[in-house]
Amino acid sequence: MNKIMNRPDSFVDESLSGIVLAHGDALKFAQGDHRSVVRADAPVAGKVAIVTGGGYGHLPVFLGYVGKGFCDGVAVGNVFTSPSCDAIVDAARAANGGAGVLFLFGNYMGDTMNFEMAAELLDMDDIPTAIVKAADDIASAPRATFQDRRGVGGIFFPYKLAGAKAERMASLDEVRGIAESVCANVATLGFSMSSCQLPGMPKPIFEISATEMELGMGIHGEPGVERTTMKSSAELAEILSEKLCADLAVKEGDEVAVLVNSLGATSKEELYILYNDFHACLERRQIRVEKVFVGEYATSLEMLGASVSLLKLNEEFKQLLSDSACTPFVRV
Amino acid sequence: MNKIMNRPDSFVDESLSGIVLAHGDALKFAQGDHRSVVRADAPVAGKVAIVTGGGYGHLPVFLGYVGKGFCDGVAVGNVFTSPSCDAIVDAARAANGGAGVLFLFGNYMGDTMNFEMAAELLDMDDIPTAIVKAADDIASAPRATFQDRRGVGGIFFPYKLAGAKAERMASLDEVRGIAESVCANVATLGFSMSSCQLPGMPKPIFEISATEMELGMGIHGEPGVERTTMKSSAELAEILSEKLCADLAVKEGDEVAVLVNSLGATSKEELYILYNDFHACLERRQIRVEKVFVGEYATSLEMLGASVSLLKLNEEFKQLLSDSACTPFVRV
Amino acid sequence: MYQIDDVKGAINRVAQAIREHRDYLGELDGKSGDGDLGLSMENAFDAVQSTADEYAGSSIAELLTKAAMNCNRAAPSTMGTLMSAGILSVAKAAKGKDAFSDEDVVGLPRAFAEAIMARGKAKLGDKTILDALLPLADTLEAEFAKNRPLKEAFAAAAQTAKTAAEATAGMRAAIGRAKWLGERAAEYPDGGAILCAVIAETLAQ
Amino acid sequence: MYQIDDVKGAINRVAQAIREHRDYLGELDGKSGDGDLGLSMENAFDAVQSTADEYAGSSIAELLTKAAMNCNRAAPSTMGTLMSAGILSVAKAAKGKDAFSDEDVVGLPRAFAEAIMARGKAKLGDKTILDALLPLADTLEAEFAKNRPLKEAFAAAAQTAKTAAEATAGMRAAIGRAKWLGERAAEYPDGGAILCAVIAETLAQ
Ligand SMILES: Nc1ncnc2c1ncn2[C@@H]1O[C@H](COP(=O)(O)OP(=O)(O)O)[C@@H](O)[C@H]1O
Ligand SMILES: Nc1ncnc2c1ncn2[C@@H]1O[C@H](COP(=O)(O)OP(=O)(O)O)[C@@H](O)[C@H]1O
Ligand SMILES: [Mg+2]
Ligand SMILES: [Mg+2]
Ligand SMILES: [Mg+2]
Ligand SMILES: [Mg+2]
Repeated sequence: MNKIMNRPDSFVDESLSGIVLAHGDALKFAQGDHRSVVRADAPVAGKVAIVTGGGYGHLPVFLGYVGKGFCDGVAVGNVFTSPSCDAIVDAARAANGGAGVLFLFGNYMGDTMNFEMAAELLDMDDIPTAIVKAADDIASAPRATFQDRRGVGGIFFPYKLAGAKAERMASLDEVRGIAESVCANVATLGFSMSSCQLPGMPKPIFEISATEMELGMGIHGEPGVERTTMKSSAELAEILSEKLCADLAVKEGDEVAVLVNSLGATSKEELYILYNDFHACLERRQIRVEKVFVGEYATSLEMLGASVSLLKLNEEFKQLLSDSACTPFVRV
Repeated sequence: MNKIMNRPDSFVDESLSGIVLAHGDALKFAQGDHRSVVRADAPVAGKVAIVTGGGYGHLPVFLGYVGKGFCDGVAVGNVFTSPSCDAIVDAARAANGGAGVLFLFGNYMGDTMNFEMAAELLDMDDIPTAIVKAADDIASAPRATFQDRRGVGGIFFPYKLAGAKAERMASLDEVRGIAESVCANVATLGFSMSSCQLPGMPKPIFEISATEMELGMGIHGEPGVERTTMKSSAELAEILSEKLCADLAVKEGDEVAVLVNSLGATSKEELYILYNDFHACLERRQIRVEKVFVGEYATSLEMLGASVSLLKLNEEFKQLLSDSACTPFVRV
Repeated sequence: MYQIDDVKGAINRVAQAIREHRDYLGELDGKSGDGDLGLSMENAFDAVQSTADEYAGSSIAELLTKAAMNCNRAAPSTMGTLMSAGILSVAKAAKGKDAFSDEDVVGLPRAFAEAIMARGKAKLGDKTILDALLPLADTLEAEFAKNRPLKEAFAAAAQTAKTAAEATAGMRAAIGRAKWLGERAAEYPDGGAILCAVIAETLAQ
Repeated sequence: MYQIDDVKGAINRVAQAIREHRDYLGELDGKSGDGDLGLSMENAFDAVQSTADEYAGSSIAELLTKAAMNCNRAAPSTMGTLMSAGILSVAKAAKGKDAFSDEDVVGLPRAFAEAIMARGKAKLGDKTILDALLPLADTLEAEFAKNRPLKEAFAAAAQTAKTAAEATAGMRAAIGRAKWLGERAAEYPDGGAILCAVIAETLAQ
């Protein structure tokens, strides 16, 4: 196991301890719960709090999006495992500034059940909550039932835009509305060339040869659309742009934001080669790129691979996108 | 080869094209030279220009440090290969705001020869230059001859502090002075658990088994102090803190800045486990951590591993450290 | 009658069996999901076992309620959360009792399955743990109704669970991570169903 | 006399030999450095060869000056830069001449080595290309002085270069990346020295 760690069963707790030590000016544990982290200035009075959460091993997803202009709190599970209902409740209580809490997380069964249980408990304390689930991976279900999709790297956009909306002191309903409409307009497709290993497990999650790639891979190693021989960047850009544009019905003259994301081990050098080709594909279709994000935005430990997310823009999205936002992990 | 690319021989050029497409608001090619990139607002009149450069494959080193508060221009070589003298000259000409140019780069033979040739050429145009080489890898030479060391991730600190000094409109001599004194007070030690593969080469640079690690590895895969069985994070923190503190003669009551850097594939989750342990080591020695940076600051393509750099602080360093600085890759 | 010490003994045996099958469960889960089923069940039953070890009282219901809470805290994955709901249903069945009768025990798998269905909204045929657990409950109830001794009825039910779990190979998942894969994960049996078979076999011994 | 076409022919043969040894040179460089020696020499000689292919003029000096510039641009690594300095020294030796005489050729390795020393500041025994190139120059000059025909003298010199390059195994590097490794890289021969032997062998044929 080529990981920097001490014991598998303290992997998450020691990592979180390091994060709060390194970024004590920006983050703090909530209510003494070491699986629950909120902005250092939480609760922000009168602001809708956005609380997220999910399994560990995807940094900056989820904890890395806690900060001004993004989320207010996070509940952290074990590696690739949903957080406990307790941790969600603690984060929500500590983040709630009196205007209610939006639970914004990726569409997975374990997370859904725990966030729903937390919402029931908070309801007993008269803390209003709303739930929005990012479901952006086009490899996992067709557009018609997009809400069944698994949530992957495209969650960046609902974080960013709902975060900006909340920062502008909108109501819980308005923030939920933005989050929902962003989720309906984000599509992501990824691919990977290697697996990753859970701390404490003897083998990688799956096997893949050096000449193959998995198209449509999920961020926990869930297999995707197909396994194929390794494609060139230009071929990948062609496939991704084709599928993403079709999914969102993006056409000539439309404006989009693009997120090119490394799954962990793939270098930034390569991401930009992919963006270079992807940009050419959009240009050919006469689609205007308003904003581009390239880097590590949602990872799967040390997996080799990348994903591209597309957000179809409207005027309000553009404005919210341009608001500044900053956490110890991500600044835009 | 599990890389996102088209052809090995266009790896660097396509990647640079993608970077300038994605970040056209912040970066531009210099003088039509596609291996030479400067800030979009270059030249900044009256400001000392800092020009860096080196082999590709280390992002954000070197190109990623071009931006306000860091460097003004960069010359980009092939993967792990120094840039050409031409590219350096082009970057310097485009960045020069009339106050001279500081060449700040890592101590390697190829880079040194090419920056020296460039300085000779610029001298003929009456553009004053100064050279400072980061030489921070304590695995490569003893403190007594620290200027023989290879330059690794600790170059972040001279970039940051000399960059801040230049932004405050100091003279070339003053900026060079800060860069030199920072270089004398930075020490780095790294380790790695896997190799990386140059685009176009059939095999990784070196072989290492899944249970071994290389202590003191350079950022091009140069072997280090010793090959040993994989150590725990706590053991690594102990070794690194011991050696780094000894090298810089950091003692009780001193203040430091810490940089925990991933060599590429190692996850942020793990970096924070290492920081958690490293922090405890410094605390035990009663050394105060003024500022911490954790993430990808100098990489080796998709290598697994990390490095820790320590900067011994004084009052001026602390002030320069707190100035804001921002590039498309790094914001502090 | 089954006393609190029998319940604790059963917990210990199940926890041990899960530790032994950890890597296999992880591997199966990796075929269609994220590979964490083994690890998270280990965490879940470590927590349940510690709860049992530390519990000094005499109420089965109280012990199992605590165990259910600690199970969710230690392993809030899909299966951990469903397992916790199931354990809570057993706790409810124990309410006001000092011990479980044979009749009580026969009713537990059904209660467990219903708790899982209430929380997870899956049904028979979706390729989940239910595809082993519901047949298990059916056999157990049917065999016991034929006046077979509980031990024998349970052994038959465990056998049914095993066969049913293996028969999930070839099914297409209609829920959870495996659903996203459609045909691609069909050839492997469902990890949750196999887990059910492992637990049933352990309890039958 | 060696005309411009002979020079071009030599360039083609060397470029071909380097392509064939690319991976081996990279591997050797990886033992003590960054593994790019093969790739960067391939780039360097691809550039030199294209320069020769495209050059339609008749001046050896002009051809080699262009080749030196393109070599540095294509491969500005340590060896690429030193190689470019070396080629420039050959260009200087050709200045004002239509062709190289045998005497001219005998003097070229020494000039090449001196250009490398001027730029890189290394000396004999530092475990670099010089440890093959200087012995090569010595043998070539000595054998030619004994009135052996150039072809034979060159063959002897290539043999010396090969032996000397292999003998760098066991030496401790005093400069460049390999220096940082001390004892650890000592057992392998120096990639630059082997490169010199490969080039010499190719030219001797
Ligand atoms: N809605 C559901 N109802 C019942 N069982 C389910 C449901 N969804 C998934 N499962 C079961 O859970 C197992 C996976 O559990 P686990 O690995 O904890 O899930 P995850 O990693 O997706 O959170 C599956 O093999 C299946 O048996
Ligand atoms: N100062 C020097 N003078 C002469 N040769 C040198 C010098 N430094 C290194 N070399 C030679 O260069 C070779 C490595 O070349 P190269 O891989 O291009 O270097 P790098 O990757 O360090 O830039 C070494 O094997 C050695 O023969
Ligand atoms: Mg899971
Ligand atoms: Mg090199
Ligand atoms: Mg799972
Ligand atoms: Mg080299």
